Amino acid sequence: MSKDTLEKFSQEKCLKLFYEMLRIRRFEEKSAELYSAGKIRGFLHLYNGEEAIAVGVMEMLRDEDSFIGTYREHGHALARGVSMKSIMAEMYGKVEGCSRGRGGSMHLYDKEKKFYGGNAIVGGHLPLAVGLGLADKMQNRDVVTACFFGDGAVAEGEFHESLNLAALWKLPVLFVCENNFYAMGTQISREESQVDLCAKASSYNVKSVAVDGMDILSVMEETQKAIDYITKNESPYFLEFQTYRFRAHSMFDAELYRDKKEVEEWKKKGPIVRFKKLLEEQKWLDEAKIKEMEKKIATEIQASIEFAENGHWEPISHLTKDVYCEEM
Amino acid sequence: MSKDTLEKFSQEKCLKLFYEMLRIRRFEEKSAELYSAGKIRGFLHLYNGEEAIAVGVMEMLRDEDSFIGTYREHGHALARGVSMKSIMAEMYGKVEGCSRGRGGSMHLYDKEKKFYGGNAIVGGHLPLAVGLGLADKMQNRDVVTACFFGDGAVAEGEFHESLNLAALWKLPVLFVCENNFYAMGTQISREESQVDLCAKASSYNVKSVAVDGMDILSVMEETQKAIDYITKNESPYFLEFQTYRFRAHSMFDAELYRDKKEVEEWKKKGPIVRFKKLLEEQKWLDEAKIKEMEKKIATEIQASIEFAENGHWEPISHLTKDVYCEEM
Amino acid sequence: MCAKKMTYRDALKEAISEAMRNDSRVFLMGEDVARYGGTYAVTKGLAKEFGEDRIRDTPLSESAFTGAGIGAALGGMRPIVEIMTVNFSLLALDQIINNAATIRHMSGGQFRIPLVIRMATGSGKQLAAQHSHSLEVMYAHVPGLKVICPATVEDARGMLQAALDDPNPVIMFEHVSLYNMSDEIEDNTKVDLKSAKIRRSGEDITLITFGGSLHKTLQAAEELAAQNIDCEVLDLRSLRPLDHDAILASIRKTHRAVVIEEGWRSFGVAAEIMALVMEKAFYELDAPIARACGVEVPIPYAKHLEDASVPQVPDIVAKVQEVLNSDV
Amino acid sequence: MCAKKMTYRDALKEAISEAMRNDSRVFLMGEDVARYGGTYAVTKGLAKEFGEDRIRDTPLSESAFTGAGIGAALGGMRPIVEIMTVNFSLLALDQIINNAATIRHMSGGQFRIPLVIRMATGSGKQLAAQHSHSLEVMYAHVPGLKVICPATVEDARGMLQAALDDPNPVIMFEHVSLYNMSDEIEDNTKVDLKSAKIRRSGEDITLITFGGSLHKTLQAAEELAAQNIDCEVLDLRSLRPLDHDAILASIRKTHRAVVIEEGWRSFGVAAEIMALVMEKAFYELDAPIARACGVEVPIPYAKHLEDASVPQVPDIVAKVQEVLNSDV
Ligand SMILES: Cc1ncc(C[n+]2csc(CCOP(=O)(O)OP(=O)(O)O)c2C)c(N)n1
Ligand SMILES: Cc1ncc(C[n+]2csc(CCOP(=O)(O)OP(=O)(O)O)c2C)c(N)n1
Ligand SMILES: [Mg+2]
Ligand SMILES: [Mg+2]
Repeated sequence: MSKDTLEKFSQEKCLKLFYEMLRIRRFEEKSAELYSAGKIRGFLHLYNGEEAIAVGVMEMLRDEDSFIGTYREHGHALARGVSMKSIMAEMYGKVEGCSRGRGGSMHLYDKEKKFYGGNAIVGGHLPLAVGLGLADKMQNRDVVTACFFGDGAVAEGEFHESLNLAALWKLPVLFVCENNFYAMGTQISREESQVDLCAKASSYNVKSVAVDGMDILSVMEETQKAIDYITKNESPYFLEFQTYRFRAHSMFDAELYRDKKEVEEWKKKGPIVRFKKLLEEQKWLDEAKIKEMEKKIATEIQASIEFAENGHWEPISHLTKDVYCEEM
Repeated sequence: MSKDTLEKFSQEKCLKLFYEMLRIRRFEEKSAELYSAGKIRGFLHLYNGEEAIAVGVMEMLRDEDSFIGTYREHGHALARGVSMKSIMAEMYGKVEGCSRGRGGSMHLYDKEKKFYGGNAIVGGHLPLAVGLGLADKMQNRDVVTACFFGDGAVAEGEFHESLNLAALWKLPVLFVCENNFYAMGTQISREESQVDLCAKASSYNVKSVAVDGMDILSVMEETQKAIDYITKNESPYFLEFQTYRFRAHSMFDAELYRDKKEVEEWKKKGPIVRFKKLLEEQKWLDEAKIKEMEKKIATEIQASIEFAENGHWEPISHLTKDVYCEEM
Repeated sequence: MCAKKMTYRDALKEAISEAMRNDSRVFLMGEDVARYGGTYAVTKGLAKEFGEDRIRDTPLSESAFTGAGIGAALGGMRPIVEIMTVNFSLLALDQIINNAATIRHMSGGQFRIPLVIRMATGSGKQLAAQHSHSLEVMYAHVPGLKVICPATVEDARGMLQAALDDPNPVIMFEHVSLYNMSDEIEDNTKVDLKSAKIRRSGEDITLITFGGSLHKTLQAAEELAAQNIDCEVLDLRSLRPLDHDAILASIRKTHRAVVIEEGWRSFGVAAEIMALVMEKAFYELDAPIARACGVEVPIPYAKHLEDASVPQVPDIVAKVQEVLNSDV
Repeated sequence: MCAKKMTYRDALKEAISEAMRNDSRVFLMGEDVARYGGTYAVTKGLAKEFGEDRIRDTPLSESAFTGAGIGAALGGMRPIVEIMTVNFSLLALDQIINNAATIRHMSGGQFRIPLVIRMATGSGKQLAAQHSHSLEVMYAHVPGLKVICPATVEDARGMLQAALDDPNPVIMFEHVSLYNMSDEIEDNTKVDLKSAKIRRSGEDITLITFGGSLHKTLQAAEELAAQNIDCEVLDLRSLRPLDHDAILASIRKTHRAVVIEEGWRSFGVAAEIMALVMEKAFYELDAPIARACGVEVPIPYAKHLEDASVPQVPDIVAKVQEVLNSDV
């Protein structure tokens, strides 16, 4: 993370990026609280520590680009501009939620934003991304589909099949691996015989690069390169963002498998503290500005909670609505 | 295929190898005839052209080693010493068959010979090989499991998952890819974004080497190296044998997808003609010896047919026997 | 209207090519559908007319290409995915159940998945246990899918047309024994995806069946007619939705029934029909409904054992006689 | 004999550790079973006693590690494979159906596969459509497998013990609502894998159920007792084999029944029970058997919708009343 790169972006843009990361962080913290309070239920997977990836990638994607992700997708939805209210309402299970309360935290969707969902079968959405890319290619649309997934997904057969298909058919898919070095309690070296994930992607002849996922400027730069490459070469691209999840895997995880010290070390390298430091050195950011941001975020979060609290339960008589699509 | 290598082996051994390849070839030719005559039914996948692999690998495997293969496995069974009679009877569907007539051509099994079957789900037996290796490792047995599969299987998710598991757990599995450049009608370049299959295997940190699978001496040499490596390093190994199938994929295949010329070119490089030439140059083999071999083979095949013809149909009352195992 | 004679295979081909001519969003993918001409030759010649982009050969990766079909449908295409046989479709079942069947409902109705997945099913070709099963019931169990089993040439075309017009994922089963069957059919016949059809009207007993068993059932009905037993034969055509009205109407007329299917007996299709009638027309029954189903065994290779594994004409005749004799 | 109180979770753990102490061939593998302590904490602490070789964390690759379990069983081990939930088991279904269930029969009885596959099933934790389903019936349909659903603490231990003593592949379903349930159980209780059990004796009607629904059913029976309706509650325990005798004996006693299950209604477990009774005890029925099953919908996240998706106590009570009122 260097000043040189920083200077490629305006102060305004940088503050916006910082704001977006902070906004996700605070949203996640509040979600954890609401989980403890019993307002949010089911599985809740928080994004703390990984904010630079969603914010950085979304910043570079164009409105016409599609994306799809995992159950750890609040950050992506927020960064893309899915309304916080509809996300919160979704986690409350209200009909005003972005999936009408049927999906919950793991299954946010937003067709308008071209968000094809939070998916909760690890690896299961990679073939969908391939299909979205295929549809774009066959319809001659200049669209990239970004597909987010974790290091754990790389071990699944669907990773293998999907990368091969995307490369073979030269599809405009951006594979974004959020490598936080753990799949639940399994450290990557106990999950992968080859921990260099780019070497894996290369074995399909997919261009790939490993990036410091804690550095939002690198995330953006490399994402831009990837999108340019995809567009120019009509080929997929694999980005490995190295990052870390600061919190437990889900709200059920006692974190027996890793050292508190390891977590603390990573926190020092967190995307928000590092970017904050850089912006402060640049004199683009100060405590007053942060305070103002915090206030704005708190207000937005509060409004989203009120929206969710005031939301409605879908009538039980609608339970089987939309199992099928009635008209073409 | 060089004289130097040849000299590492005795004349006797070389004649035996030649004999084994010829035996498989003649057996396959007869099987095709019997298929046309309606004696053999279902799917029949012939091994013509690929004989050097089964014969060479089996020559190096020790009695205690296990193996498992695909539906194209007559050659492996014969080379391992599964009785030709029981194979023929199996293809006739008789109870004297090596699978009691329940498996047919695609599902030869022989527990005595540690043959865990012909499997007809492409890629589906790779996890079984991993498990066999795991059992050997956990029971401290000095055993290698050889797993034969085609280039087509490499695209399946189970290839990916199995290679990763075998490498991660350091299991004594010899992955033998019989790359005949086609999966049914699909040429490898239309199946794999990366056609260098060793590059794929390497991406799991599995040691791998590509070998001329039409050269039985190379097959043996490389197999021996692989077994030594597996035993010494307690690690899997990947052998890619490049070969060609001289006949159609199965008896239903009209071969619309490849040129007759291509087939003819490969036939010139066939494992039997080439080895014959070398042995003749060495003066180890002549027409008289070949004639003698042919006669012996013809006699054995004829005996196997008689055995099969005289075999019995399993009584229908036994149909559901062995769906479950009754005692421990 | 004008009638023409064609095979089941050609009826499918006609539906596909017509749809492809009329709608550029329709395309077909699967293993060996283009250059090889299709395992069961349904797509033979189509690549020539439509190109290899729209008749698209896939690698052996059932999960990814089925998932890509789902993704392409999400992306606005109207894909037809061909999976060689239902046995291999197990590799794609995660995609079909966890994605195709759920995404619409789980997203609160935002997305539609207009996808047709075709696969061969059933026994009769001595292909043994990994190629011969009838797993239709597994799909019929899943809300979010439509499941159809055309048993006639007219339905092969008409139901595939209707499936291509449907905005939901439709799983279509083609019994391997039907492809060569030929019949004269009218132009412009319309079929829906929910109506069962009476194939033979009768007074004494209703024979309920679908797919490959229809023709054996009709033959049994002929034989029974010679014994003065007047059978009504009801072809279910669609398993999901199941045409309750047609089943109940026929039961109210004949008061007796036998259900015939190739699938394994326990927890099979027949059980649902019997349960339905018990719930809705219990007091209409003059005798308990009987079922003639597949024997609970992995289907063996040997012809006599394979034949004994699934209901044949004499089994159906015997079941009918049994039911008629059990009358109170 | 001495009794002790323990949870369902600990009962499973006891069966596992006992078997591992007594038999060095027993080992357990699955995702996050060792370091994380098991998703549902069943294996917590076991790695400490038995080491990470025998309590073996696997990568995310359901197909390969399940297949490796089958292979290890072929190789003489007695593996326990833990798949986190039945929803993910679809990724391993090819291995289970095409290999585990067929190899013994297809090889003419040469091999045995003493394998236990454990998985969580069911809803109630607001985990939405990709984590909440009950797909037991898909497994129950398959010959070659045994399928068990222990519903009590005693059965958790006893049936797992029996499964570990069985030479066949056994699929064991653990309903997520049961893990925390605790009960006093005797030492040395023996359970087999084929007998259903009467959990409450009664005269008026039989409630047939299994797994997580047992406790709701017992509660409904209590409520009905207050209305002077005397229910017999039959816990199936095993779905394959299904205890025909126990079902029929109870029907012959009460002449009425309701079947309760969480799985989707059509083509579910209940249908088979109804079909069986129709075949074997039709004339014993005083009223049609009714079923209280899961609604045909991908299970939604919101609590009220999730609850409405599966039968609850009032639904069971209502069904019983309905059946009793429908008496002729
Ligand atoms: C097919 C499948 N297997 C197992 C699980 C349970 N599970 C949920 S998340 C997870 C770990 C995934 O790790 P990774 O892909 O690295 O993503 P992260 O959670 O670290 O973001 C597991 C094992 C699942 N949801 N799907
Ligand atoms: C999972 C699965 N998909 C498809 C098939 C149909 N099929 C049988 S063999 C084959 C080609 C396999 O090619 P390869 O692995 O190269 O082996 P080869 O036949 O060339 O020896 C296909 C597609 C199958 N048996 N299993
Ligand atoms: Mg991770
Ligand atoms: Mg091949």
